[in-house]
Amino acid sequence: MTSAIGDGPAPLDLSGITVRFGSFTANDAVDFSVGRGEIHALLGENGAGKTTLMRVVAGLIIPQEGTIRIDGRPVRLASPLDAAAEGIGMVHQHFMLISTLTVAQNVCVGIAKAGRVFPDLAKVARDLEEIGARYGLQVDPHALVGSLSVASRQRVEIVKALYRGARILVLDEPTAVLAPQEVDGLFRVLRMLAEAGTAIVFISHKLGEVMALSHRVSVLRHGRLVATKPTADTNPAELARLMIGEDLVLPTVDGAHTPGQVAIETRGVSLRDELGVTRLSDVSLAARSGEIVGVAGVDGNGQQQLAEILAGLQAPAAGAVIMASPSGPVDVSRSGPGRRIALGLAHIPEDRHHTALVDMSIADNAVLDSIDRPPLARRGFLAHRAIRAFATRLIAANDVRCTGPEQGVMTLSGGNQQKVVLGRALAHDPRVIVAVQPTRGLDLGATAFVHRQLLAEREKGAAIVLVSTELDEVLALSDRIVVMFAGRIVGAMSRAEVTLERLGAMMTGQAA
Amino acid sequence: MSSSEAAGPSPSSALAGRSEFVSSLLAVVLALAVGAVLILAWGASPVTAYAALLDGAFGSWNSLGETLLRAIPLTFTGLAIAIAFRGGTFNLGAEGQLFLGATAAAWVGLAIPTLPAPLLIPAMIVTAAFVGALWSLLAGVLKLRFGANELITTIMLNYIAILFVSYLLRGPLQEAAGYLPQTERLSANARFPALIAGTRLHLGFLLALAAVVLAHIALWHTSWGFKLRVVGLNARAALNAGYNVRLLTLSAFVVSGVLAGLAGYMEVVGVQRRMIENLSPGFGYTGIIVALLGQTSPFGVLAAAILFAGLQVGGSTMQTASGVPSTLTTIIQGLVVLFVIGRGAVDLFLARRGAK
Amino acid sequence: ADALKVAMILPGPISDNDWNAGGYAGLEAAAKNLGIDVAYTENVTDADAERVLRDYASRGYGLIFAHSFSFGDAALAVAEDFPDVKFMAGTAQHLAPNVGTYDNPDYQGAYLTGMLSAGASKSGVIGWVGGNPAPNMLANYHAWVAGAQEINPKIDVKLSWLGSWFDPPKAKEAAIAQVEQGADVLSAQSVGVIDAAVEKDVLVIGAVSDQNHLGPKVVLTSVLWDLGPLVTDAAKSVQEGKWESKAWSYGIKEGSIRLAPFHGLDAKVDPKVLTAVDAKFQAIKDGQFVVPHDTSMVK
Amino acid sequence: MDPIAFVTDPVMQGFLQATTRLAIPIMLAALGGMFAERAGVLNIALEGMMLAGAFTGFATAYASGSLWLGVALGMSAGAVIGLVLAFYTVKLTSNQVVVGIAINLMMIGATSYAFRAIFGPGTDAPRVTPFPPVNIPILADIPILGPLFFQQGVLVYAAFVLIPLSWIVMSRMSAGMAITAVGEHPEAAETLGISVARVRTLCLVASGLIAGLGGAFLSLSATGLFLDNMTAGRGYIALAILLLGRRNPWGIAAAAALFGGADAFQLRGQGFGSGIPYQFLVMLPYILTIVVLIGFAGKGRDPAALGRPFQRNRAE
Ligand SMILES: Nc1ncnc2c1ncn2[C@@H]1O[C@H](COP(=O)(O)OP(=O)(O)OP(=O)(O)O)[C@@H](O)[C@H]1O
Ligand SMILES: Nc1ncnc2c1ncn2[C@@H]1O[C@H](COP(=O)(O)OP(=O)(O)OP(=O)(O)O)[C@@H](O)[C@H]1O
Ligand SMILES: [Mg+2]
Ligand SMILES: [Mg+2]
Repeated sequence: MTSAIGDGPAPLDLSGITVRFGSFTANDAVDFSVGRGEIHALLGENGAGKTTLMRVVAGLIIPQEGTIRIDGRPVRLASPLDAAAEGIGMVHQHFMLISTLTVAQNVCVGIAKAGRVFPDLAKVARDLEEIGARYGLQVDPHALVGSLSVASRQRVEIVKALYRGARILVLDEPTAVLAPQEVDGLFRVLRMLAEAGTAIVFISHKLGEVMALSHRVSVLRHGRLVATKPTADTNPAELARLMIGEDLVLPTVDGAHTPGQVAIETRGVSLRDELGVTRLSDVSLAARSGEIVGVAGVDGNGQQQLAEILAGLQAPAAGAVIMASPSGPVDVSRSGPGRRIALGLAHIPEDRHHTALVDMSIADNAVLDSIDRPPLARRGFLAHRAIRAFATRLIAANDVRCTGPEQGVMTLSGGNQQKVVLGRALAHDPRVIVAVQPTRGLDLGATAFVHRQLLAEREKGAAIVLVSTELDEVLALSDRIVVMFAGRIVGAMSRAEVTLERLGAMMTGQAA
Repeated sequence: MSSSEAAGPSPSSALAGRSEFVSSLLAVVLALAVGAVLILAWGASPVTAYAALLDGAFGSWNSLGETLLRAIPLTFTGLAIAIAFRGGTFNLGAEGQLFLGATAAAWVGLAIPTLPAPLLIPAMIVTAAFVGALWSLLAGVLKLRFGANELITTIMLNYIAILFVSYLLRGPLQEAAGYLPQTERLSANARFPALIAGTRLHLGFLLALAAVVLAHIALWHTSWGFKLRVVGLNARAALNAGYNVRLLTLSAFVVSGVLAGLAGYMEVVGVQRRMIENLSPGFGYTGIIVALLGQTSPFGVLAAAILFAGLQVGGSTMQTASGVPSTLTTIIQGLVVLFVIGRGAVDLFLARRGAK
Repeated sequence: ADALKVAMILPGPISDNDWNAGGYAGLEAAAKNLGIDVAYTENVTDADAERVLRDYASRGYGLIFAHSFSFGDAALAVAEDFPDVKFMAGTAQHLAPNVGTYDNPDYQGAYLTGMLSAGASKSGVIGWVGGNPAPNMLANYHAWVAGAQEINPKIDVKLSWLGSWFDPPKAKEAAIAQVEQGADVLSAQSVGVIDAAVEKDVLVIGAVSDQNHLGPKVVLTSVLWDLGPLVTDAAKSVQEGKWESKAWSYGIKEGSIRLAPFHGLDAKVDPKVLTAVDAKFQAIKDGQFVVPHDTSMVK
Repeated sequence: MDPIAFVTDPVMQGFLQATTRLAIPIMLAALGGMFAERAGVLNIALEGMMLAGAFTGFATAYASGSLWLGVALGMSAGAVIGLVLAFYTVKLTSNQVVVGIAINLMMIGATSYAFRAIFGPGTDAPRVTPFPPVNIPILADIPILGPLFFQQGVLVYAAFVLIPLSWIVMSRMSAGMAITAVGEHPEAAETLGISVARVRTLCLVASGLIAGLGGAFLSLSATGLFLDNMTAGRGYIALAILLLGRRNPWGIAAAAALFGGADAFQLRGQGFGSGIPYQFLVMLPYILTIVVLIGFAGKGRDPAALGRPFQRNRAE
């Protein structure tokens, strides 16, 4: 495949890039280049420095050392405008779109291409349609971005980069939010772009994708470049070893399935959002003690809402949520998280910063949902020593890398933050666990830890609802799998019945 | 997300810093330096003026008494706003709550004037607290039930409360002589005894100190305070942790209203001895600054209240002694706050120098 | 003893063209007349009054004016602790051995301008705009109405309160509203009213100082208030040890209240009314007529 | 007098005119606030900006004899406050509410101090002749609309022009898109090549210019004089108007008209001798604001980054 790479100086060539945040070195003398028409994959654990390196390319970070060459010319990229002028476009890990503007406005804001003062949006729309036709990237230029699906937003991001004249396209974990078919669609687009001469940097944690798509692959570890190889000359095992420096086996569920009583269930639950859009309709789902029910689906098909209804963050418009209790099943539809926690529910939310963590110390976060329980508090007064002891145990049990329980939780890395959330959720022997994207963005080591913990809880008899858009994760851990599409459960199958094709078809609404 | 949430009660970032005390002191010094330039521009001597200011604020038992007297309502309103802030709400309504609480207290004091002090005083305190809380709760209910931003409603409710009090003082509650917009004078058993003989400082100061200690304990040593702070920092995480967020938010409004109502009570029994139309020269608004300067921590509030009281009390002495308009102290108060917040500029400057 | 020093504390800014300006002018006049040291503090809130009074008393000021109806309690309280200092409390109700009271008897002048207003009004509607219903404001209003009714018993009087002392844009709007409701002569008790009269071309009565320069074609006259004689006399009596606690009322009789010149606008008033006003002025001066003093709230 | 007076009830006509006059300063301040909030900065300092505009405008006009120079410098004074606010909220990322309140406190003192320093502690307040009402030919004679819109001082016309102008800026121009981007998603704006700091600073300057105009309106058009604290809380009311108008120029104009109308109505209501204590009439606009806020709340949406300081992610 390397034949696709063009001749002449590389469109993008980085040498000796060093970025330091205070005393921490995020990129340490990294050399990296992409050829014309080349797809170059960038791999690395969480925090390895991939995003940082690409932010340098996008003009968002000025490195302390190193040279950037575009087509062989040394350049200084002091701002995103400089980068855009050099033909660099970036699709960020978190989308950089303004949801209250239309697609056309989003692509032309900040640049003068459609008019410096009064942008000609009709002309922008025509240009977008042309780009869409050429690469199969159809988007409605007049749609508000806020009303688009995740996959469409990603198309908008790519179209935006192309509209702004990108010859060098950087995509940071673009597949994390896509269904298999959508991933295929994206790959088609990327291959087409590469054939047209675009230089592409592709960041992913998924080795399969890297193997399938890229011409070359580079691996970063702790900010250093550890290898750059033609993809054809390597294999997933070697790449994994390069990334984490050791062989790693992800745990999977044993398959011996002895479920107990139903611990939590929804009956005919539906929900509308504040705009009146139906997000869930007639969802019935039950999880029994000792089983993991995987909820698969493309992001935005109601899994998030279902999880919030299970956790009590939202009340259903219709239907009921039932939890088991020592005195028989109770309807908890109208009660909030407090009552459910009392009945043994633990929630590992998708967005830990917004839903799980508070800008306080690790200790405070560790006791967040149990602060009223003795010995943490007595007669309404806090027992600081008990809280500290509890937190110290949690830190030890979950291998949270920190300076101590007094450290601010927001200064931890994402993986360690997730360990605090997980440790807290599992600390009180939950009978029901609702885990949403528990490993999103985590590296292989941290992912393995989380998976082991969930499996251990299953052994102890917890009923686990695992919502994930990572099919590998759902497949590895679930006793049963349900698939959601457009707010409905469109299919349910046991471990044995699953095939990737069937799953993919259900996730895109093509079959039931 | 409501804008007030966005405005981010993030006390740590608002005025954070390690050597807070030292740099706050520096900010005061800087503000005074700018004030000195303005005094010179006026044609007076900064030395004389500031000597008078210091003397007027802390120079004698009487000055000290006056400063601490002034600090009483500022401490209560400062605490009121600090607690609301900790709970994630911006209570700009302390002024109106103060007026209503004060009026209610005066009404009780006048309705049952013969009740012995040990019964009458608590009855007045409870009424002031209750009415202040009710008015504050109204803003809370408007927020939770209708999503009406409390930053706006509390300001509107201030106007309404103060006009309503004006009506009462010219109508049903007016003194029998029917002459001035004020109530009858309170009987002696409704008042507070003096704390330092020969000064106006009264028992209320001890109650203010008690309120500071109680607020500190409540915020940092009770599970209510813990949860309140969690709600203030991240309401969604609080909800997810099983807290009754609505109730906690309402409790922040209530406690805030109680404290603001007490501020009004203190002025009625300790200073005016009756309810008057212009009871407060903006204690509710100054309380906002006191709360934030005190980093929304109770002891910080106390220190900021005393600082501001000293500036205000000393400021008028400065005018009487040197002719410099006391509005200069308003400028200095504003500058103190701006310089305290502006400490970040120094760090920024040093960081840039260091990077070169 | 040392030379007498006189101080005054005022509730608002001395630039208000009104009550506070009048007090300040009186103080300055006394300073000039007697060559004594004076000092003042403006914008004193009720919460601060007692402290500022105490401050002056402890600084050796022998005579202190508490220039607000709402400073009465404060003056009484401080006076208890400083028996040798004399206090003058503006429109206070209660006196003490060292606390006297004084007022602005501009209601006496208001009676006269009420007569003039009714005499100059063609529509039979006149308007009065004030900040808040303080006692002196009410006295002024009632006397003005009484004077107007003496000329025209059927006179229709519009009254507006602003709910605040200093909000000129709003005062102007209130006055304009009255003009639109038919008023063609206004009494300006708040800054901004005269501007409305200029804009709407209706007559207006000024207050405290001659405000004709603010609207040469519309300010018919102003009720002048000169606190100078009172402050001077009070200070002199303290110097001479003859000061007594009483209600010091310096009105028309004492030359403290007068009407400003008409600046030629008297042509707009019925000559018979002008004569009647002159006669009334004389009668008040001679003590033959006592202007009713009514501070009740207007229903 | 006006020939239309015979066909249109003059009281009604006066009410409409007064509505406009009372609404304008608040509307201008709210319009200024709009630019700040749409860019994600909560501008509590509107009151201080207005006060600066009122004072500087007056002092300049008095000294120079030119009302227009007064307006220009009054607006500039507001802009300077906008810069101070920008320094704190953009550069130092301080809490936006705290800085705003501190600025307001300081401006009350500073304008009153400067007034005394410049004009002395005299008793006769200095004055200037304010902008007179100018009737727009033909248009002024239209019933209802004439008095409402076309028989006003020039600054009123300036305010009228600012509404469609602001609307065009926000919805048709690239500047408006950039402001929206910065207020909704500053990180994204930064990747698009928009400097969040520059946009926010410029918006705060614009905010100050317009709020300063609102202040200058009070001293140079509404009255022709300056008094301590003469804005009397209008900057805070503007915050409410801004919210009621959903941060949209037309909405702001409508909300300000509603408030001005309520105020004009209560001032007239007193004249009718209704027997209602005047305090309750004076309350009317505030009560109305709350009632409307309740009716509207939840339907409007705040800019996602409102009140959130933005720190550029740069390696030092
Ligand atoms: N602004 C910053 N200030 C300080 N440290 C930072 C900053 N941005 C990133 N880092 C640190 O730099 C390291 C590299 O971060 P980067 O985002 O490049 O990782 P990544 O390889 O993209 O990880 P992931 O796979 O989780 O996206 C991280 O450890 C992070 O702690
Ligand atoms: N602005 C910052 N200042 C200081 N440290 C930062 C900053 N931003 C990030 N970090 C550091 O970055 C680390 C977290 O990095 P990062 O957010 O890339 O983690 P992550 O694993 O990618 O998590 P996520 O899944 O949330 O993206 C922490 O160690 C934190 O200390
Ligand atoms: Mg990354
Ligand atoms: Mg990451």
